Amino acid sequence: MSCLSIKLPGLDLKNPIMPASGCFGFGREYAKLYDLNVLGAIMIKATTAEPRFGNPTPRVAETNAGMLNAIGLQNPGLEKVLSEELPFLANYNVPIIANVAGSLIEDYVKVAKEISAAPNVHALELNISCPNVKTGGIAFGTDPAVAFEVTKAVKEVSEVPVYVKLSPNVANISEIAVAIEQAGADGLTMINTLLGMRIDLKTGRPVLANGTGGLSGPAIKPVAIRMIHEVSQKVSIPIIGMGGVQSAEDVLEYLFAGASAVAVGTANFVDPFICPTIIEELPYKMHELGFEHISECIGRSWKQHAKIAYSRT
Amino acid sequence: MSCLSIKLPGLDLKNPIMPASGCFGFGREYAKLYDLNVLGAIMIKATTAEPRFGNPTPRVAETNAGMLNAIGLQNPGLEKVLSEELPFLANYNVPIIANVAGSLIEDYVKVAKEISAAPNVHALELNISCPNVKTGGIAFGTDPAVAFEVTKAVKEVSEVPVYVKLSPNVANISEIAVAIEQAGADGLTMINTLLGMRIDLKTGRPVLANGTGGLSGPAIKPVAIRMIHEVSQKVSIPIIGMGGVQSAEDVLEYLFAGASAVAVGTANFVDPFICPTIIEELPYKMHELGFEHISECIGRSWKQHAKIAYSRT
Amino acid sequence: MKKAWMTIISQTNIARNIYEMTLEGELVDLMSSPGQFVHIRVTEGFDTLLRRPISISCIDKENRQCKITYRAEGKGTMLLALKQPGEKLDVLGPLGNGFTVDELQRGDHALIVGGGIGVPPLLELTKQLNRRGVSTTHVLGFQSKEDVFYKNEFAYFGDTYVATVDGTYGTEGFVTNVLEEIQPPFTTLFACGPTPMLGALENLYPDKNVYLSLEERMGCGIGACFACVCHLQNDPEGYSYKKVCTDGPVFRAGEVVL
Amino acid sequence: MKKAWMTIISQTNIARNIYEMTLEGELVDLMSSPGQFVHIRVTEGFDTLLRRPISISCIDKENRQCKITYRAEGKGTMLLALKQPGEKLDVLGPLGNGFTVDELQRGDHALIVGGGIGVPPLLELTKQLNRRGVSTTHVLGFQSKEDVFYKNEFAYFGDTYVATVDGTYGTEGFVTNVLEEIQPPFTTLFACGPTPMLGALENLYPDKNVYLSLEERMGCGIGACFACVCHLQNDPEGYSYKKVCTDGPVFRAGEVVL
Ligand SMILES: Cc1cc2nc3c(=O)[nH]c(=O)nc-3n(C[C@H](O)[C@H](O)[C@H](O)COP(=O)(O)OP(=O)(O)OC[C@H]3O[C@@H](n4cnc5c(N)ncnc54)[C@H](O)[C@@H]3O)c2cc1C
Ligand SMILES: Cc1cc2nc3c(=O)[nH]c(=O)nc-3n(C[C@H](O)[C@H](O)[C@H](O)COP(=O)(O)OP(=O)(O)OC[C@H]3O[C@@H](n4cnc5c(N)ncnc54)[C@H](O)[C@@H]3O)c2cc1C
Ligand SMILES: Cc1cc2nc3c(=O)[nH]c(=O)nc-3n(C[C@H](O)[C@H](O)[C@H](O)COP(=O)(O)O)c2cc1C
Ligand SMILES: Cc1cc2nc3c(=O)[nH]c(=O)nc-3n(C[C@H](O)[C@H](O)[C@H](O)COP(=O)(O)O)c2cc1C
Ligand code: FES
Ligand code: FES
Repeated sequence: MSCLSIKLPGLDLKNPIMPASGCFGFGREYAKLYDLNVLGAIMIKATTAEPRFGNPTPRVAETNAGMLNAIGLQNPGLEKVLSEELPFLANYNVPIIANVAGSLIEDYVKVAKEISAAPNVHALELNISCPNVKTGGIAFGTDPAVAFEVTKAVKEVSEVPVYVKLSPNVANISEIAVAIEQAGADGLTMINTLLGMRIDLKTGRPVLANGTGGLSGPAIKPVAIRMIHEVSQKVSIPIIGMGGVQSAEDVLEYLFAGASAVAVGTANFVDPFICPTIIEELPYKMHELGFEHISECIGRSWKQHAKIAYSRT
Repeated sequence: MSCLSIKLPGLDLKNPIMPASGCFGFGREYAKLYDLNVLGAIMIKATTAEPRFGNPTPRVAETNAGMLNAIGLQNPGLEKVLSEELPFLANYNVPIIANVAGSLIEDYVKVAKEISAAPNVHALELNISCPNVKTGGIAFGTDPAVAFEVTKAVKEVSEVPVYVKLSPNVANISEIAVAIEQAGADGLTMINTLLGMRIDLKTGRPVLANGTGGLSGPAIKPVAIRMIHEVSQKVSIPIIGMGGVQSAEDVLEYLFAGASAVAVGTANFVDPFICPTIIEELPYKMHELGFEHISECIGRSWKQHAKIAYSRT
Repeated sequence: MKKAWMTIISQTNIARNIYEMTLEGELVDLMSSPGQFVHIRVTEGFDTLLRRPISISCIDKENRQCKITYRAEGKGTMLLALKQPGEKLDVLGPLGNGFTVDELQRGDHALIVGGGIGVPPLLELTKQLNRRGVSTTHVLGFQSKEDVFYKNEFAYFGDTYVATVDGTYGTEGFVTNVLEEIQPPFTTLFACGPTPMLGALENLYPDKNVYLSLEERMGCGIGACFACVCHLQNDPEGYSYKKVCTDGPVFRAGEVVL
Repeated sequence: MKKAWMTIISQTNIARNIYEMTLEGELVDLMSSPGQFVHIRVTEGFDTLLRRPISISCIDKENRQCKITYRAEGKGTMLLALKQPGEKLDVLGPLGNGFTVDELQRGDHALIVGGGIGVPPLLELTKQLNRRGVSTTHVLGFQSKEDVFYKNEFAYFGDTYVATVDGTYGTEGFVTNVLEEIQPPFTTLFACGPTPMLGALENLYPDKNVYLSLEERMGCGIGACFACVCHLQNDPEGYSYKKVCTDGPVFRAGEVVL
């Protein structure tokens, strides 16, 4: 057994590293750069019932150690994802986590039902936290009752385990997480982007055509770490962590915080080879700190009797 | 009249730049470095009824383009602030904004009443958003009803205008802002820090002794800008903006977003001369973009008929 | 396409805020089509997070060198301008589909129109066209005299006209003013520059073979993030799109909404 | 105290991950007390936001030069180690209250104990003490042979003993093992190093004149942010405090809680 392998509901991961939804398309572009089989899993781009063009451009902007995006869930729609994208990914021995989005609960249910039946979809990721669409999206992710309802409805129809993606734009993240766990979710993924804006001094207007966008990248890592640290102590379902991961060290920080696996988003744009690079470096970094298997790292920052594996000499 | 002067409730500012609370102590240290009279105002460190030692150390940590702090409102207490700190600041011709904190509404009322009577305190800043204290602090800032209540109670006793400092750790910032406006606040200051954490890989534990801390610095600027952009369109009281300001350009971005003045926090640690430097550069930058007075900049990003002063040629 | 370190061979300030940088490395082996671009990581840390897309302005396969020509304007390009010869640069490229030169034959005549920082990729283009025996007329537009660059380089390959907005050099006004004046004969038009210029050219020559190179803010540069999409013309439902990074940056006029 | 640019004159790797950097500039005019520190802005951008506090290890007023000696360990110090002679550094300093040498007279004997990266400020201290005619004994502790530095520099001023944890150099164990062995005579003890070492020394010599230099994470470095506070001993209410940056970093043993 590899020192990186880990089993989560529906997911038999050879390593805990996967590209985050929306930052890897449906894998085609990165497949030209490296063998996708090295990945623990792939979180594909949000899929909606109908095709979406998304928001007007500019859709991205750089910020201090981060970026804003307002893609607006552009995707080819459920039908094409089923007929074209998933079959392409079936060429690889990698579990697919399908990111499901919508404007109404019915949309989520429809997409979840159909996409969860695809042979290589091993889990769903319910995107109730997208800040870039007018209806649905984040609205579902900031009210515990609504989050409960949509999770429950999707659980009823899904043929695979359901992970729910949390929005960081809330006062009490645990409250939402607990509601989602109670609704029967199999896991959580966190965090989605923080809502942000940049204003162009020359035009006087927001840089993004959409006005606001989702803030991702290294800047948000401390926010994600503290939320995972908190939530992982409140729920007993596993968490896939994300937000600003750029290195094997970052991955370990997430595991220590309480994540069981880690997704890499923005960093794929900075370095398209980042996922394989991290996968390669992770065992070395882990051994350097005195761990033999990643499972020993999970939740280390708060586990009562966790021995300190490394002591600075 | 200077191109930088602006009048806000209780504050006759020669320029819109002031150090943010907690990042400038009570001015003594910076007074050794430059003439405090150049500042638009000074937001002094949070004052509580009783002296506080604050949290155990380490209390600060660096993050990607930001920092975490968990000072925990250390301060000498109301009595000493009144007898020692404010008299020292009375040597300068600079309006003081007194940051008021507490654990119970009664605490806020007590401190507000007494400190607002000090001759050189021109306004209060109610800190209902400190993430680093166990009770009070942020709890007041995330519930509109509680925010309303504490604001109202303080307004009743304060002899000077009251600004309320908003926490960004909420799903709906406008809701809180509107409640505070309805309670009679004279202005808003935003944003306080985001809640964050860093974990030390060597010890496996949070870097800060307190576990979590408040995230400040350039990393959070996009979050602050989008909140001010939103809130400034929902309320008619002025906003003093803050979060990651490091340059005259940043100040203009805040004004464009809808702030009427700007506070500088973390940047004082990076460069202790940052406030005077920005004050010096601001007129040049403003004129370069085609503005004659800072009041023309305020809310420019959303004002319907704002002419675009500069067009790229 | 590949990610590789390239060595900075030289860096020259050739006009107001305009820098020409020569890069050397194996990445050059993969470069061919004029109009392709590279995606540059200017700093390794957090000062610039996203890569910057910059067109290739000259390919020199023999010496494994290429040039990029850019305006130091924002944070990334200003930091790029501070780099010294000998330093290494993290470059992803070549990216995108450039201008198709194969369709033109010896004796054909091409019109090449560039505006401002859209001029650089056209230099490699005219070189390749002329190498095929295609003759070229060049019309370049800039703001002002201090902004003019590559005039002599283009003149080496064919007639070259310059317009400046303030009239301090060449014709006063825009490239379209020059075009009205000279009415050049051509079968194919290649253009790169500000969107209003491209729109004007599209309208001016509805019946010609026109290729336009577009700019859009990018995330990945490789087609994965959907940052750089544009709508198609004649697409009533509005769901179709092209990605500037991988389907472009060069499009046939009429294909995408500018 | 002042913020000024200092020029890097040299940078040398003197032990495993230990660098000695010579800086030149007018800031040196303000330096006097050994044990003071400078607050360095390692990068101008976002790669390191906070300044790094580093002790002054040598003051050379005549040449307006000083030295700092640091371990390249985290992000900031690793970037500092990459700096080249000729580059400029944004330095705030000198900060804090150093060791008081005035209290000692010609003929007095001082014991100087340093651990690891606490050793550097003690070098300037022993220089100043010896210049006053005070004789000194030095005990330096390191992890391992590769980590030992400044042994010869200290030996120039007085007896110098080294302990290494793994016993690969000098006495095996800690500085306290050496102290038990040699039982040096002294009136005043000066120490800088890891907190457990300082605690052990405080307990070992309750009746002596002991000065300890502390480390704490800092924000401002000038007393404004309350990041670096420590509790006072004998303070039942727990509201009293000292700031390491301005009240320290050197404290008399028994003053603050270690
Ligand atoms: C295919 C293509 C080819 C290009 N070729 C050239 C060239 O040869 N020479 C040249 O000078 N410029 C070229 N540009 C424009 C160049 O990419 C931008 O000027 C540059 O990215 C701005 O970066 P900055 O660091 O100066 O600005 P910043 O404001 O710091 O940039 C912030 C972010 O916005 C993006 N951005 C800002 N302006 C533009 C823009 N106009 N187009 C695309 N992204 C932008 C940046 O890439 C970065 O992600 C090209 C753009 C594209 C899309
Ligand atoms: C008064 C004083 C004098 C010092 N003198 C020296 C010296 O002469 N030589 C030397 O090598 N080191 C010295 N140190 C320790 C030195 O400041 C840290 O090793 C250094 O700041 C670590 O920065 P980094 O970039 O390597 O680590 P990072 O992990 O990148 O640092 C992140 C943040 O934590 C702070 N930090 C991390 N470790 C420490 C620490 N041990 N003490 C204080 N802050 C820390 C950093 O300053 C920075 O703000 C001194 C510390 C103090 C307080
Ligand atoms: C360009 C872009 C597009 C994204 N699209 C989606 C999406 O479709 N669905 C989703 O759940 N999250 C989406 N995200 C959020 C990421 O999956 C991830 O949660 C977030 O970016 C934080 O991780 P990072 O800092 O590593 O990027 C997107 C992020 C970016 C930058
Ligand atoms: C070390 C530190 C101490 C702070 N103390 C206080 C405080 O006492 N009261 C308060 O309202 N805000 C406090 N803040 C928050 C700042 O006033 C400011 O809102 C925040 O840091 C964002 O601005 P910045 O990014 O410019 O630092 C503190 C911030 C820091 C970094
Ligand atoms: S830049 Fe990512 S798809 Fe074009
Ligand atoms: S570091 Fe700010 S008070 Fe000491």
